[in-house]
Amino acid sequence: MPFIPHTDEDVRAMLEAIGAESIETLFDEVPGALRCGGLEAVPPGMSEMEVGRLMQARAREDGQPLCFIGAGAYDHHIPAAVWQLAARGEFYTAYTPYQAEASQGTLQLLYEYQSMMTALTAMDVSNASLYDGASALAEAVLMAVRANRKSKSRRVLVPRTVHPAYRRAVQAIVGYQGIELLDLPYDPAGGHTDPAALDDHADEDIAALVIPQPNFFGVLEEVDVLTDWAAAHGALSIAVVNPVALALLEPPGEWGANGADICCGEGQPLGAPLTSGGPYFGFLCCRQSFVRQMPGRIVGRTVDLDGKPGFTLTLQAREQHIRRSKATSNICTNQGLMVTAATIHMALLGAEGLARVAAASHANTARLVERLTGIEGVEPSFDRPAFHERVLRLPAPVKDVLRSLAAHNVLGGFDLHDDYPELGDALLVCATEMRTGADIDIYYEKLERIIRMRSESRCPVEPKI
Amino acid sequence: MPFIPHTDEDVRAMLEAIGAESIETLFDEVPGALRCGGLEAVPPGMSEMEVGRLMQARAREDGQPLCFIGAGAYDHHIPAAVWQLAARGEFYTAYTPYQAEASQGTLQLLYEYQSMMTALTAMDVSNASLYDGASALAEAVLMAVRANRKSKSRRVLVPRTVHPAYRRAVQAIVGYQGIELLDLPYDPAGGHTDPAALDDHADEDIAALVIPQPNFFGVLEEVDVLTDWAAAHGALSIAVVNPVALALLEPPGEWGANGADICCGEGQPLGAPLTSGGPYFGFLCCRQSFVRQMPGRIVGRTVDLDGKPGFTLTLQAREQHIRRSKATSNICTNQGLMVTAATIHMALLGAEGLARVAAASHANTARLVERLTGIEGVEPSFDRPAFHERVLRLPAPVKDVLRSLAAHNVLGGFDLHDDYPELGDALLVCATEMRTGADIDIYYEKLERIIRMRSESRCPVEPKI
Amino acid sequence: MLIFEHSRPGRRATAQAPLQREETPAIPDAMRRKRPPRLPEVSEMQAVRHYTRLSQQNFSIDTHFYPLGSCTMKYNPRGSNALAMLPGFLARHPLAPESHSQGVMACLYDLQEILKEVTGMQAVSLTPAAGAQGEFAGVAMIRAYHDSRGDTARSEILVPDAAHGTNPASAVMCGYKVREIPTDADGDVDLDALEEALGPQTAGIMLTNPSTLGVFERRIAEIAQRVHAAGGLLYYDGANLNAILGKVRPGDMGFDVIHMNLHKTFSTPHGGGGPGAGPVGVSERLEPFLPVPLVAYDGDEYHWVTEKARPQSIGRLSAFGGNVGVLLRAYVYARMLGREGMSRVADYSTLNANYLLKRLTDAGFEAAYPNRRATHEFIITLRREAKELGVNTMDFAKRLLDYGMHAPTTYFPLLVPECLLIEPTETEDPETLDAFVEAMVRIREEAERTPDKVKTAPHSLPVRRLDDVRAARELDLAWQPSAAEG
Amino acid sequence: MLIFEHSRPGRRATAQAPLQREETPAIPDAMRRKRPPRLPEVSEMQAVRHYTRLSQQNFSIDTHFYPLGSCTMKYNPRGSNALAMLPGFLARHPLAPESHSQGVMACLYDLQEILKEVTGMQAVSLTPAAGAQGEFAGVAMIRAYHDSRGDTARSEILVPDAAHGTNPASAVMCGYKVREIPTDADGDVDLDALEEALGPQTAGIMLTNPSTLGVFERRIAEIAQRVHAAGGLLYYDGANLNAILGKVRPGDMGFDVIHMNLHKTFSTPHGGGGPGAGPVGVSERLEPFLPVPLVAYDGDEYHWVTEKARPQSIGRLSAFGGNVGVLLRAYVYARMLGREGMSRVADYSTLNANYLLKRLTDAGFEAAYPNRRATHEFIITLRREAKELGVNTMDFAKRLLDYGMHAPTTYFPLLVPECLLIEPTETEDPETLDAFVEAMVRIREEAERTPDKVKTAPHSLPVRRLDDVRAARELDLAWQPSAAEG
Ligand SMILES: Cc1ncc(COP(=O)(O)O)c(C=O)c1O
Ligand SMILES: Cc1ncc(COP(=O)(O)O)c(C=O)c1O
Repeated sequence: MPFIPHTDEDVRAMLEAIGAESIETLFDEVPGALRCGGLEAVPPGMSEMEVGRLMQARAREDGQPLCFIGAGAYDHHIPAAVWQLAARGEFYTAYTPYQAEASQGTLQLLYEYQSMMTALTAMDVSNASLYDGASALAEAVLMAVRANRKSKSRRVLVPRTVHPAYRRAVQAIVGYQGIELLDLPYDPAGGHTDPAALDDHADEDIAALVIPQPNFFGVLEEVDVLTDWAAAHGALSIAVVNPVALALLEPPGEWGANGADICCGEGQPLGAPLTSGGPYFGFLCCRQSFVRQMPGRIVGRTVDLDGKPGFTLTLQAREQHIRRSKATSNICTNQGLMVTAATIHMALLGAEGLARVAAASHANTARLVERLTGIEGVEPSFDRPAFHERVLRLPAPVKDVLRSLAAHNVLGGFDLHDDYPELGDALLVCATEMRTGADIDIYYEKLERIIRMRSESRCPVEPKI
Repeated sequence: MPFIPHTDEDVRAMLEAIGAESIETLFDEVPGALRCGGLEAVPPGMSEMEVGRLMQARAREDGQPLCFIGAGAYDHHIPAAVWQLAARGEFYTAYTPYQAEASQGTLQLLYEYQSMMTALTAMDVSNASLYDGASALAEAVLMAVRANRKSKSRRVLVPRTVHPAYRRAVQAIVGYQGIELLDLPYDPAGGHTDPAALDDHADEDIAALVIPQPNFFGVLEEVDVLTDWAAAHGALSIAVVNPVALALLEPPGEWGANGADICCGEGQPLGAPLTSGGPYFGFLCCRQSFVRQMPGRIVGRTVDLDGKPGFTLTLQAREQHIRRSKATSNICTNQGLMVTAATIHMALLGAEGLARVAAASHANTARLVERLTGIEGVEPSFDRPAFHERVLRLPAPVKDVLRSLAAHNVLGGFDLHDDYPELGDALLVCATEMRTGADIDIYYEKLERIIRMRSESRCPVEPKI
Repeated sequence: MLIFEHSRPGRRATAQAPLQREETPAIPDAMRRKRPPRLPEVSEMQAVRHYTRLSQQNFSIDTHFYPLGSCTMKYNPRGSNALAMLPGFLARHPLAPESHSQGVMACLYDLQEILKEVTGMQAVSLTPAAGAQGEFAGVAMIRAYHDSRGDTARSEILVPDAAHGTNPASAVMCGYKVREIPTDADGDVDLDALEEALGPQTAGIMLTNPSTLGVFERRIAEIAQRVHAAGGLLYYDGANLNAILGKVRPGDMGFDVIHMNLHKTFSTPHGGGGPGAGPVGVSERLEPFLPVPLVAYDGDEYHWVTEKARPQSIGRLSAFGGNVGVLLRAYVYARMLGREGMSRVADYSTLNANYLLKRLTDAGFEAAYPNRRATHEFIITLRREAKELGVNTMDFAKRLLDYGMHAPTTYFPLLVPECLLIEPTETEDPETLDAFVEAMVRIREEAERTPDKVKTAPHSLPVRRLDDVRAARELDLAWQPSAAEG
Repeated sequence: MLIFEHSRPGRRATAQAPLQREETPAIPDAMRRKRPPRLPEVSEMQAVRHYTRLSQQNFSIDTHFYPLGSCTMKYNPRGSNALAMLPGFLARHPLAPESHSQGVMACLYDLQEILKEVTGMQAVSLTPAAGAQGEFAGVAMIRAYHDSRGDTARSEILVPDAAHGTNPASAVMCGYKVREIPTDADGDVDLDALEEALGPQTAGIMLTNPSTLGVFERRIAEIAQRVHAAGGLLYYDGANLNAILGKVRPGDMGFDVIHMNLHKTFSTPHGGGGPGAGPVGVSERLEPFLPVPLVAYDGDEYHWVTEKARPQSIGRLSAFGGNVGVLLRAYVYARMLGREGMSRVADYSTLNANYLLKRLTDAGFEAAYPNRRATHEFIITLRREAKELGVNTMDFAKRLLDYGMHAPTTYFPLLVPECLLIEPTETEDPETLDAFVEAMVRIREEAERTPDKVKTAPHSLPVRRLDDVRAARELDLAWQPSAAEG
């Protein structure tokens, strides 16, 4: 019996101690009519070796394509130490540190994490993680609406330059609480939120303004102006940032005159592998004054009976297990292990290492764009400065081009057509520090050929894979 | 500076404390004429990411062929837990447990290992590892010559059924000490050492007789007869065994009337990955009375100042760091981490698990042989019972056949031609529990086609890879 | 010592970032940060040593008995970890095309099918990231269902008073009011109170069965029938599925929607607080509302099912498809258990719980529901010890740590005073259970003879008892460099 | 508790072996074992928990300062581990054809080239499994060389009295007699004694430089010249290569043959006692004798060089090619360091050693060679403390463990009384070195005030001081079931 230690003799002795005839007897309170059959649709058990064979075959099946997709998940180098440490049993198989004295490892690490995130964002406090970037933004929106004493409204301004999947998730999560999300348009030339677009809302009661940096197009927003607008109009500002970009960019805590109020984002670039989209983690920071409105776990430093410093979960009165229907959120299990990895990742990279990763990703994307725009008909869609993603306009339907590229094992980027039809044949590309010059050359050659053959109106061979 | 923590300020302060002007000053005792240049042939440093890219490409380059080679290294399932535990920093980065109190983890584990090996072999004592199976046999031979009080000779009988690489390594290692290794022939029908062959040596003074089980051909030897012969002729018996086979086979400690005197072998099948031949580990067990002649580390259980049980290296007076030129061996660093893995491996498998692995490997090889001998001209070379390897005679030069198979990503076995030319076109094959029926079918199909096309005298296409 | 305290300006783990810093002239100065963030500056070895040593300060499944009730802290197979971390799985971008995703999609599809079978539900979505997100999704589907029928007056979700805090919190996030239903003396839902609460305003009820009181709700069929009769739907909180896996299925009990905690029943690791995975399963009428993405199979290839094919979906709960790495671990576990392994989970977790309950009550501890079978967990109350000896449940819990055992869940559910909710799980051996009983007995003896020893426990851990009040009052939530360090 | 004590008949980690036991009718009964071996019978979790907890009882580089002289206990990059464990490398059978081995052979070839360059030797064989096997191979090549010239009367190897025990032991394994050469007061070889020892019987000399006394042999050129003049060859024990990497090369010093300890200088892990790798490098005249296999490159493909191409080879030292997994780790390390990183190793290991020596002597400890620079390691002698306070080196060593530091090497080399051989390595930060000095000073204070505390140390480890004498006298080398258990 895999994972069950009981011997026949154990079972006999235990049943005798209980005074039950059989294990079956222990289920005598379950109405017989409800008992289920043999779960025929579940395949029979396998040994680890057999499952291993299956999983290896499946993992191989998807190949190792050359990836130029970003769009919210980024292929950065993760030091080997990160997961060799995070997978240590003591981190991997512990739970939420309810018994603080027996969980100082996790708790101190979380305190260090909070300290690193506040350093990176220049915010006062951080929680210990949320599910992912999108749900973190949803929680930030809920938190802003709760925390904003100046506004009675439940209206939140969300630029269209915010990741479309984030906007959808926020809508799904906050929609039932009567919160209204209002689109803010972007400047078609710059790809950034035109501060002038805010004029339309100057006289409205707005609870919060979301400010992405960089935005979904990779473009850098005018964060100072936007932050100041929010402050001036009684709205809280919610920064949504890429944590790696913050190694180079002005941190939300220093945006505008007084900084952003809340800051959230996707933690994946800090040591989480791509893994098909998760597990990642959402981070959330805010001003000290809003700490009691925060969702999620928070760790504090305190002292023990001897006055020795130690760490514990704190401000639990915000949470569902104490506050139940009045909690700041329903979150319970969060993404602890990912935060463990992120903390080790940040310790290994440091500010300089993170800045080099950011700079290399920026430079690589610039190289990629330069190379690809050398192809007839390929042009950058926007003219404003960007971080490590760029939108390119192609002379052919993006969907077709991506399919052709994929047939050559190149994942060419994210097709913007469904979310931004107004941009035409627009493709979002990204080259992190992991892509080499040779990789970029391969992309160039494939794309050049595909576009050339299309324009010569002969379809390139597209093997079905 | 990778792996060096010093800041400029650290260096300044340290040099000041030392009273040296520069680090260079610290090398002032090295004659200037001897100082070397810039090591131009060493490539410039790389980041972990860059080396990772290189190593991944190289690891991929060698493909994932279907492997039917055994010949001393066996592809068994290794539970995932084994290396996740063995790679824990506390095991991975400790050294020989010279400070016993700070090394109880390693020491207790080694004691458990010794206990498991004595259980498996039915011998009295075990050391804590040697380099590999071949060098363990060399040490066993040296030990036997030292330990044998009844014999003055330095002659050791070594059946030709012992792994040829072992015989070569033993010769290389013991040759300088005047030890003479005498071949014992094998029975051409059975593939085992014919006990009658010993008659030639009945009147000689022989220090030891080596007895492989199973032998290099996979064939089971008449170990009881051989062991008793040695005992009757004043020679010590040295068993060379496959530890997985021992889950099914009579253990050396019970061979013949009184058991073998010394037992050694290759530990790789107990949790070491194939890894191109190493690191593996050699094991060595013996009768209690020979323990002071053993080479290598030995761990003993003792008590601490409070009478609490604990573990420590013992009988160190045998070893080079105490006994120097009179030591039982020059070995110092052994294969500790492999033993760590093997111990965890054996704990996870247990006697029943190991027996299942052995039985499945035996049965798979039987299936393979049955399948392949269905091909015209393919026949088993020997008629005696075997463990999980078999010799097949092919109707074509083995070298050519193996090359053709490899071109189809099948590694068909080990070519016996160089070591046993008298066997003709003989191939040693092995199918552990890791090979499936489908794998065996693939081998069959490829081999059948290669042989058929050869006999139709058309060479199959052999893509160069 | 904090990692920040190992930091020195200019120290670095050089191998871990590009060897040079590239120029970034395209980024305007005004948008750059003025000072680098104050992250630690340490060498690679310092980081490795620091976090290795920190890890050793944790209790965990891999090191300690961890009978934390309602959390199902069972062995997390190392094989699940290894196989979910295969390079091909780790490297897949969430937006990779289906052509390059068939392997991982096959695993997800299979897992959907397995979860459908073991829960008796019609369809499953794997996307929720944890139990609470599954609850949110489930209640949102209830709401979407009522809304889709124009049945918009239903404003209340019923929740038993013993329910986990996430239940009411999730209901509120879906815009519902929460109404608590009391529990009767034997731990079952108070049927009269339920009857009274039901009405046209009832959107549904959230139940855990077995409940968080560690007993099986025997009248579940009747409850289902009454709630349905009132037009409400039944939500099943699957946190306790471990108790009934392969024995009885939420779908067969009459539930319309459920979430499962794969980090409990399917043994994915708890990771010091996550990540988990909280897939939701639904009956036929809720299927259109499932959160996306789902995986479909056309007999030849796997496809993503998105909003396009499911216009009534409650939508997406995260940017991508959920905690795929966790789902893969659960999948490996499910395949290793197989059909026959499922009910063994329930068998042996139930055996362990009943054995431990019996041994504890034999030793004089008080069961909260003495007339009931334990399920996979059970409650004892230390109210007598608290009253007579002045040593409360928290003291027992802390002292257990000194005996090398993680404490059971304390003071939950809230309605049983001085309670310990104890869940040994099926992966523990009886010797360990016996050792737990012995520790409890010895602690009670200590409480009689040297109560201070218990009240000031733990004594053998990296820290002694921590001052929680101070933690909340004098908030210290992030390291600040001392003035000297600037 | 031993793993055997967790065992119960019939308990198993079922997922780890084939689910059924196959029949094996072909194996005759007489050849079968009668009783199954008494291996532990435990569940998967029991094994994981047991070995996780055992591991925590070790000091290691990843947890503690470990200044074990002559052992070069420096940080073992985790990247080396990860990249050597890539599935493609792990799965390669040692007898796989060259067509399926080009990737790994490329790494081995590159490593040969790097080691040639850093040692200044003509050719390198990677096959020896550890330093001692490298020594054996090296001395065997010396012997093969003399033999090949018919120069068979050479019967002696000279070894300084400070040498590591493996040196004389290896020489003896090659059939040589060993003659010890004394050391002068400054730690150099006594040249007069050397001159006297040299003669037609001299096969060669084995030297470590810097020596195990932690000083650089300044007259190495002269020694080389004299030994060569006498017809002997020079063997370099590369255990201390860390001190001179990129600064001075054994080949340039005049050595004919060397071994390197990759588990020291090239930072592969020590693994609780191994595995290591002890490649040998030779000058031109010894090249024909190198142990096989070697890797050659023809500009297009890599090939194995075996006995066939090298008929004069001393042969094979193991069944296959040596510890390839260790070699891959060393290769990754070498590539990360690169050209410029090599001499940094010597720079910073020397800086750390000299700093620590200075701070310790400033604090009143006695250097064994006060007139000499420390190399990457150095010796202090506690003879004064032993005499005046009755607290000896072993007591200091054990007490250091309580301070959370592994002890330096004790009582080696044998010729310095009450010595500690201290090797901090380049990967330690100065704060750690300062903490070591502070611990030593405090231990000395304790030795003055409460000597018993030091003499009975350690006090804070899983066990207190162990009885070594009893261990050797009442041998208990394997667990036996008690009579009751049968
Ligand atoms: C009964 C019950 N319901 C719901 C949850 C919430 O699950 P999660 O922590 O995965 O969000 C838990 C887990 O803690 C639980 O025990
Ligand atoms: C000076 C010296 N020579 C030789 C050796 C032997 O090396 P190994 O332990 O790898 O066999 C050592 C290592 O312990 C050593 O320190």
